[in-house]
Amino acid sequence: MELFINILGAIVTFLVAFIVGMTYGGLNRKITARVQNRKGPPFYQNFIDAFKLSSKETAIHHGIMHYLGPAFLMVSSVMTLLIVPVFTNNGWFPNLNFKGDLIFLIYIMTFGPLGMALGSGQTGNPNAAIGVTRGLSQMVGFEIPWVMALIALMIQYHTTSIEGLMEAQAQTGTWFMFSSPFAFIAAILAMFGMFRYSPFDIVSAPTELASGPASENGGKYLFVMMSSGSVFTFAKLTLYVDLFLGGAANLPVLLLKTFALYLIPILYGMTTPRYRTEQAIRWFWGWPSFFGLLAIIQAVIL
Amino acid sequence: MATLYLIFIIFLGGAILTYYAGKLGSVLQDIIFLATILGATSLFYAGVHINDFMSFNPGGITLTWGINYFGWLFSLIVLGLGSLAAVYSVGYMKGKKRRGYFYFNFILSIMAMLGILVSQDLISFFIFWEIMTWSSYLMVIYNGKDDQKLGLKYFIFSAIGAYAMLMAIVMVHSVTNTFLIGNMIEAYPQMSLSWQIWIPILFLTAFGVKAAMMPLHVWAPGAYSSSPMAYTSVFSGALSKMGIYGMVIILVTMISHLPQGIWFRETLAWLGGLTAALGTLWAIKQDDAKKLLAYSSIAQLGYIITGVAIGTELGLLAGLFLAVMHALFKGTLFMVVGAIEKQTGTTNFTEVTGLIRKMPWTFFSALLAIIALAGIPPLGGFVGKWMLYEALITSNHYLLVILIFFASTAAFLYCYKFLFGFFMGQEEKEWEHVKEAPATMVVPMVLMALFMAVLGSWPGIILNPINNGLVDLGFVSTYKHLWDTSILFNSWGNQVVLKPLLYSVVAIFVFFAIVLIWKGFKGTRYVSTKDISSSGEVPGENENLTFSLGFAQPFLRAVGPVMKRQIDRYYTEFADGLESFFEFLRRIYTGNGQTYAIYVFVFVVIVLLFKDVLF
Amino acid sequence: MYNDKNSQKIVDYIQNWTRKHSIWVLAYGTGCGAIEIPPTMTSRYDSERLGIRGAATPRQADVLLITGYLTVKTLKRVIRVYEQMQDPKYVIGFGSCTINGGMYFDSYNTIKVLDKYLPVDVYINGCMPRPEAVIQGFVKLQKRIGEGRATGAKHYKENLEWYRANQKKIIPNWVMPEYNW
Amino acid sequence: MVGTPVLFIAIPLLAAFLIPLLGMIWKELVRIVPGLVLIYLLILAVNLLDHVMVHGPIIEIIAGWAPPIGINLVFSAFSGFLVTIMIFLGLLIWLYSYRFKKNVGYEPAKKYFLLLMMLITGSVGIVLTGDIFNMFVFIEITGISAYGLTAFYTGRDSAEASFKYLMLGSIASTFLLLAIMIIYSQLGTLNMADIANRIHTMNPTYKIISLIFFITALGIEAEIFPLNGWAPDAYSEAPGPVGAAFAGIVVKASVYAIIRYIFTIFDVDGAFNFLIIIGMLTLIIAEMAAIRQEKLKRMLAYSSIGQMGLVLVAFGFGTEEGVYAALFLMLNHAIIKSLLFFSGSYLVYNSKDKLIAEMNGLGKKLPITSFLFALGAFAIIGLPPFAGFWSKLSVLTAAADKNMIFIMSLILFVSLIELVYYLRVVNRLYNSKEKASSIEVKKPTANALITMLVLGGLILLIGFYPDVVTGVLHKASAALMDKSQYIHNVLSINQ
Amino acid sequence: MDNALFDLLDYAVYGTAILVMLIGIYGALAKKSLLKIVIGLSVSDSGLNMLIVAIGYLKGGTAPIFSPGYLDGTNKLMVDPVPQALVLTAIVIGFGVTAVALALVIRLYRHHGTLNIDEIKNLKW
Repeated sequence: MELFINILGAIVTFLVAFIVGMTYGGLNRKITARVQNRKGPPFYQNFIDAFKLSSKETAIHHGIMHYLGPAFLMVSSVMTLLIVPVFTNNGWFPNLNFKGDLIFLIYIMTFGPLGMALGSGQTGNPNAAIGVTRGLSQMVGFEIPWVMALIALMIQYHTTSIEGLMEAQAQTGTWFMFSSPFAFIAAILAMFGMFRYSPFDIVSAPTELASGPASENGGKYLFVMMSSGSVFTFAKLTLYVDLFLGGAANLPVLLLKTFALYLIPILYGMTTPRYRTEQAIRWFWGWPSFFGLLAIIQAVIL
Repeated sequence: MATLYLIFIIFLGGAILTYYAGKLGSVLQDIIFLATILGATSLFYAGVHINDFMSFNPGGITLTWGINYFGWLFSLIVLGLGSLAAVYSVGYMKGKKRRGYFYFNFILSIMAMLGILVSQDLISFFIFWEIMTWSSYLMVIYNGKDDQKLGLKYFIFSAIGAYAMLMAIVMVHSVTNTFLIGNMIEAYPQMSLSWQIWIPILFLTAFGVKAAMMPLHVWAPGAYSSSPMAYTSVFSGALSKMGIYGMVIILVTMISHLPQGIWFRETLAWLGGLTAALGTLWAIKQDDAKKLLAYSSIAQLGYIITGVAIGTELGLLAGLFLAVMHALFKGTLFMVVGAIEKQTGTTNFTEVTGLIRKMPWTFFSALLAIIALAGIPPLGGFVGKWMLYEALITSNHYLLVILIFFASTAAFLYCYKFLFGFFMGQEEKEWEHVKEAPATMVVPMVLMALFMAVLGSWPGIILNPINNGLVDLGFVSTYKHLWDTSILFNSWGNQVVLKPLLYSVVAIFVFFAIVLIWKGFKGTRYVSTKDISSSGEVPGENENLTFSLGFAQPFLRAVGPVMKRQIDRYYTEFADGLESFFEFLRRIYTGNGQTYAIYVFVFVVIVLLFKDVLF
Repeated sequence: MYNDKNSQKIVDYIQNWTRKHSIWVLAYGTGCGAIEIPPTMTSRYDSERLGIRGAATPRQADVLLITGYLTVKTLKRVIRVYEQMQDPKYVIGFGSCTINGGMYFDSYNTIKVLDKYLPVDVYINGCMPRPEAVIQGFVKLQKRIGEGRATGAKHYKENLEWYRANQKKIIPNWVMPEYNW
Repeated sequence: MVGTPVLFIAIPLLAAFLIPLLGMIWKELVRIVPGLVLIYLLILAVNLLDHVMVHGPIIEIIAGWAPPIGINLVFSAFSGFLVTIMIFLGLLIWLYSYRFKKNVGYEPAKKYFLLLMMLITGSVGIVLTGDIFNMFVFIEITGISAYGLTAFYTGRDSAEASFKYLMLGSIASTFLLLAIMIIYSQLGTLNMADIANRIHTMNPTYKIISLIFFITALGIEAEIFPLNGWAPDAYSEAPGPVGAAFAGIVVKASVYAIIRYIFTIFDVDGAFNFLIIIGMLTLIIAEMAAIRQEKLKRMLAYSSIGQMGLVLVAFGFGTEEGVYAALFLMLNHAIIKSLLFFSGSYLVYNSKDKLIAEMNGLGKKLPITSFLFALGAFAIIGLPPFAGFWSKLSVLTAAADKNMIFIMSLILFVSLIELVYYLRVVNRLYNSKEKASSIEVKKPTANALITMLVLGGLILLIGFYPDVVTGVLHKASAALMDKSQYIHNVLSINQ
Repeated sequence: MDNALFDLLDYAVYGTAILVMLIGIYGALAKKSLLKIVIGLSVSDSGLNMLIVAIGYLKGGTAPIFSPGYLDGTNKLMVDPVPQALVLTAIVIGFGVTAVALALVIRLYRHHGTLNIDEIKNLKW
């Protein structure tokens, strides 16, 4: 029975994540438009796009991996979502709660892109493979500061689980954002790469690579990919909130905090032109990693 | 314990019989070969009792044979992988030349590895070590084409290691007057400081060569890629583990009795980390699957070395679990490459592409193996990686863990390259005729792949023997608190529950797969890989659209400075320098008899002048 | 219930509504008219407010925009791209050249009437049409989609042989996969 | 007892001079008689050795004069062991060279076997004798027959090699005679045991000078580094089996002489360290030179020199383990290097200009020979489970017991060099990138093949079951180490 | 005869012997002709033999056979017979070696057409 409730809760969480993620996506477009001094699409534009895509006919496939590629992607984002505690007290939207472990999290986050990469690989479109290698390369870049930040937290509080960190955060009473500022900075900078917004969006460069890994995916495939992206966005933001901003007790607080975090990569991206892959990698291994190092030093000293 | 003798006799006799059976018929040869390996394997597991030792004295040296739990653990790798690879080789070697030679060396290698595991004294350890070395060397020169430098390099490095080990062995002997490993470990803390430093270094050289540790790894890519793939799966999967085995039973055990050993362990762990990082980077650069896997092996062994070297409970568990996993997935991957090589005749990514629909089972095993290699849940590789990270973090190796993390993230690049290069991409007309490999080759691969999947959720199957082995070596009484059959803990008490993870991953995957197939798989139509959106252009039949050259170029550009120089070149330059020095030196022999006579008188005069010093 | 006529109507309505408000245009500049697309898309005229945005590949796109004259060489690619797009899909003929050849009416290597080769849903007149006109065209298309009258693709499928015959007349070396979805 | 030690000298000498006469009766006798003689001697040697192992050394007096005055032969476990090896090797060389090619002329065979028997006589005499001047005579006998054998082929290079050998040999004899005379003028005796007994009364300066002269003289024969200019040439230009004879018989006798002087006769402690120094020098320089050789036989020659250096080093440890190791090395060297020379001869015979570079793919044409060469190469490198491993192990153990870590590492480094050049050859043999060769393959004859197989079998036997020799080796080394027993045994022979 | 002179003569014998040896060695080491080298070796051999005999010489001794002086008791001193015996052997050996050497020289000359040892260097390194 408990399991059933948990599964139900997971599904609800998924739906919320989907909706929130989609809305954030739409808001992103809207804000971008406002920054560029235009009206922009309505904030629900992403929903329209998603439904349109799902209603579009999908008449072809390039083989089984191509067919299932988006499912791999979805596994990754939903698993991430399930591991990240959405609310501090788990009263609402309980998820399956695997005692979310950070190392596991890092790895499950890469599961999807790799599965997707296989799918796009099977299409035989060279652009897709190029995009994938760019994405993977960039991942090597941003994972370093990201892991540094996480490790700094882990060694400071002697736990590798998200819940453990949240408890530690609750006990100290200070958000890690303030008690471990360097880790926070490193993690935020890594987040730029994770979201693949503007300076780091060479992976799916539309005109150069014809949107890269997604280039052969339309219709349903793209719909699943899009929803996966939305869920993933929400999961990642929640993770950041849990880790650095003291978690959230209820939905409004959660939305507030996540949106505040979400603004950072968006606003940075709007003002920064695209990096080449190696530039992006070097960027991540520069200041972000330096902050990560500072974070570790701080954690060791404390 | 006479069973052990019997096993070795079966191996030796089987090797010779197999060699000569080739004249009677290839089927008979296959049967004898399989019977030897499988028979000895089953005899080993049926008839050999653990912790039952026997001694004998050839040449006045006491040799002790017997197997303990730790050896038994590695015997799983050696014999398990060996048996599967043997079945595989029957398919692989069909229609190839020099089968007798191959089988002979194959059996001898397996025998030597088993011998290493059963020897409880350093001399028989060394003897089997060397048998292993030269039998694998003979395998490396199996092709006999352009490979001579590779084989030579392998042998020279092995010899450097072996001689270092021999030196350490006799040094130990001069102190303890026995060759028993146990006595050596007991005597080690009482030795003088310089010996305490030198002996581990010498042993490390030996094991480091076999385990392809960083400055000593340069033989590995060539040797792995030039021996027949059926053997390379054993070579990389099991034979390199002997280095790890030696490290654990000798180095780690020895050092753990000594407080100053921390320095050594740190050095070793860092060497492991560097090996992992550099191995990964070079693997990304390779265009040949064999080379890629060879470098990947180096990198993976780096993780294992790191895990073993940090020497904490979790670290040892992680290292050894990774060792087992590496045997499984690298064995599988080399078999995959072998199957592809057999079916297509090449292993170059730039040549062969789009095999997924032609060799689905091979692809399936390659996929699982790659997932395990990359350490992605829910397969077994993740368990090892997780334990390694946790071990590193909980034992305060903060920078090392980042290095390791970098390596394993970058590993995704070559993992993807491997799968993409062979199975994805354009399905060229050139490879239209390619068919799935024969059953004897596919079955071992798929079996191993499935076993990896099982280990991902029930790692206790392997962790239990590891635990027994470590207890046997005299480490802390039990590690049971670190894992349950499918739950892992770190020493801070955090845990990962594997089974529900598997279930939920499968459930989510199935759900979305159904969503995708909702209107029916039939509703969609397969289109060939020529039918892609390439700016409206219709790719011609012979137009190669596959992206395979300069695969991860941006990444390689980013890490360019690190890869500017190969360690290989330093060795080559050193060797060239030595040779030219030798060339200079041999001109002492001028060829003029008179000069030689003058040498005699010069010698006499010098000795007479210095006679007070000399005598 | 799925096959119920009324519910089907509702579904159709919703689908048409979403399609109408989410038009992904394949950025495929065939002729000089492509220069008018950037102002249409960017701040000044901001077509995104109508849900119109670019799509990188034919697999994702809804609308094929033929921007101006079409040379014979380009026609082949355009046909290929069109056939790779997934249903529902629409074609907009952009500028006079697509209607009757425009200033290239007597050119030896451009096609004159686009409709003979691809089913055009909406023509936009002008040489060049200003962005306002372009947006007007899109709005027109949206309207037709909403009404369910933008059935060019269906027409193309039904009269494939006629279109093929026309296309083959122009394109001498016809090597293309068959169009069969 | 089937005979006395003097037969070891008398019979082959007799046979040597009878060979031309017998050849007049039946030409084939020239080939057969040496074999019979050697078989008999081998039986005798094994029997005597067996006896000696149990009952202690046999001292035989020649011509009825008691030891301090007359000449005596000593067949102890040590010398007996060496004699047995030499005779055994001689037998194998005989078997191998019975017919090297299908048709060998009568004249060359006659000369060859005559000289070979002389060589064996001289070498055995060196080992057996208990008199230093007598040893000089035997050294000269060995020398002259060795010059002859070196110049056996009629080409110009063999004459050159032989001349170099001769030149250094006569310098050696000069020094040897000088050293003998210094001893004699000081002590008035030529008997080894007597000298050993009274050496402490000698003036140290004279003692050391004579020791140096001895070492120089014998060092020339034993291929010690600066004195071994002749060796590579002689090895490479002499017939293959003669190379084996040099490596297995002549040099062993010379090393024996050095060891006898240093261990038994002189009481100079520094001599041991000196042995280590010159041994290491020889080892290192020879192996370094070997790695750059283009010709197989020359490479083997340098390798032999190096091995002898290693033997000297092992002796230089001065401990019983050291002697044991050295004897083991000598035994292995005799077996393995002979195998290498034997099989190498056929490889050289089948390749152009004797170059290693021309040996590509011979493994296919001469499968057994190549396999045996590879076996020998693996064995001499010291790979287990072949014979060479045990001796290398014992050398290293002895070094470690003396705490000579630096020496050990040098030995191992040199072994690495050795490994490299042997493997280069093996790699070439099994390199299938052979050139289109229509040359007829010259297969080994049956007797040669048998010889090589016997040696290969021995390598494997000792490798797998070293107990066959270790007992003898221990006894022999104990016999060498026990100096006072030697003196006592010899001097008390007629009391 | 004067005793001092006799001593001088004694040394002179040693000196001469050593001088002859050195001359021989010089010849063997410095001369380029093969023949001269062989001659040098022989000469040094002779010097050595002289030296050995000189060592065995006893002042005022007679020949080491039952010579008249010894038998009638006028001269009980007899030179040491052993060195002389040894020298006889050494001379024989030296003769043999020289013979072989000359034979080789002939062969070398036949093949190389020269006796210069610097030019006979086919085997080297």
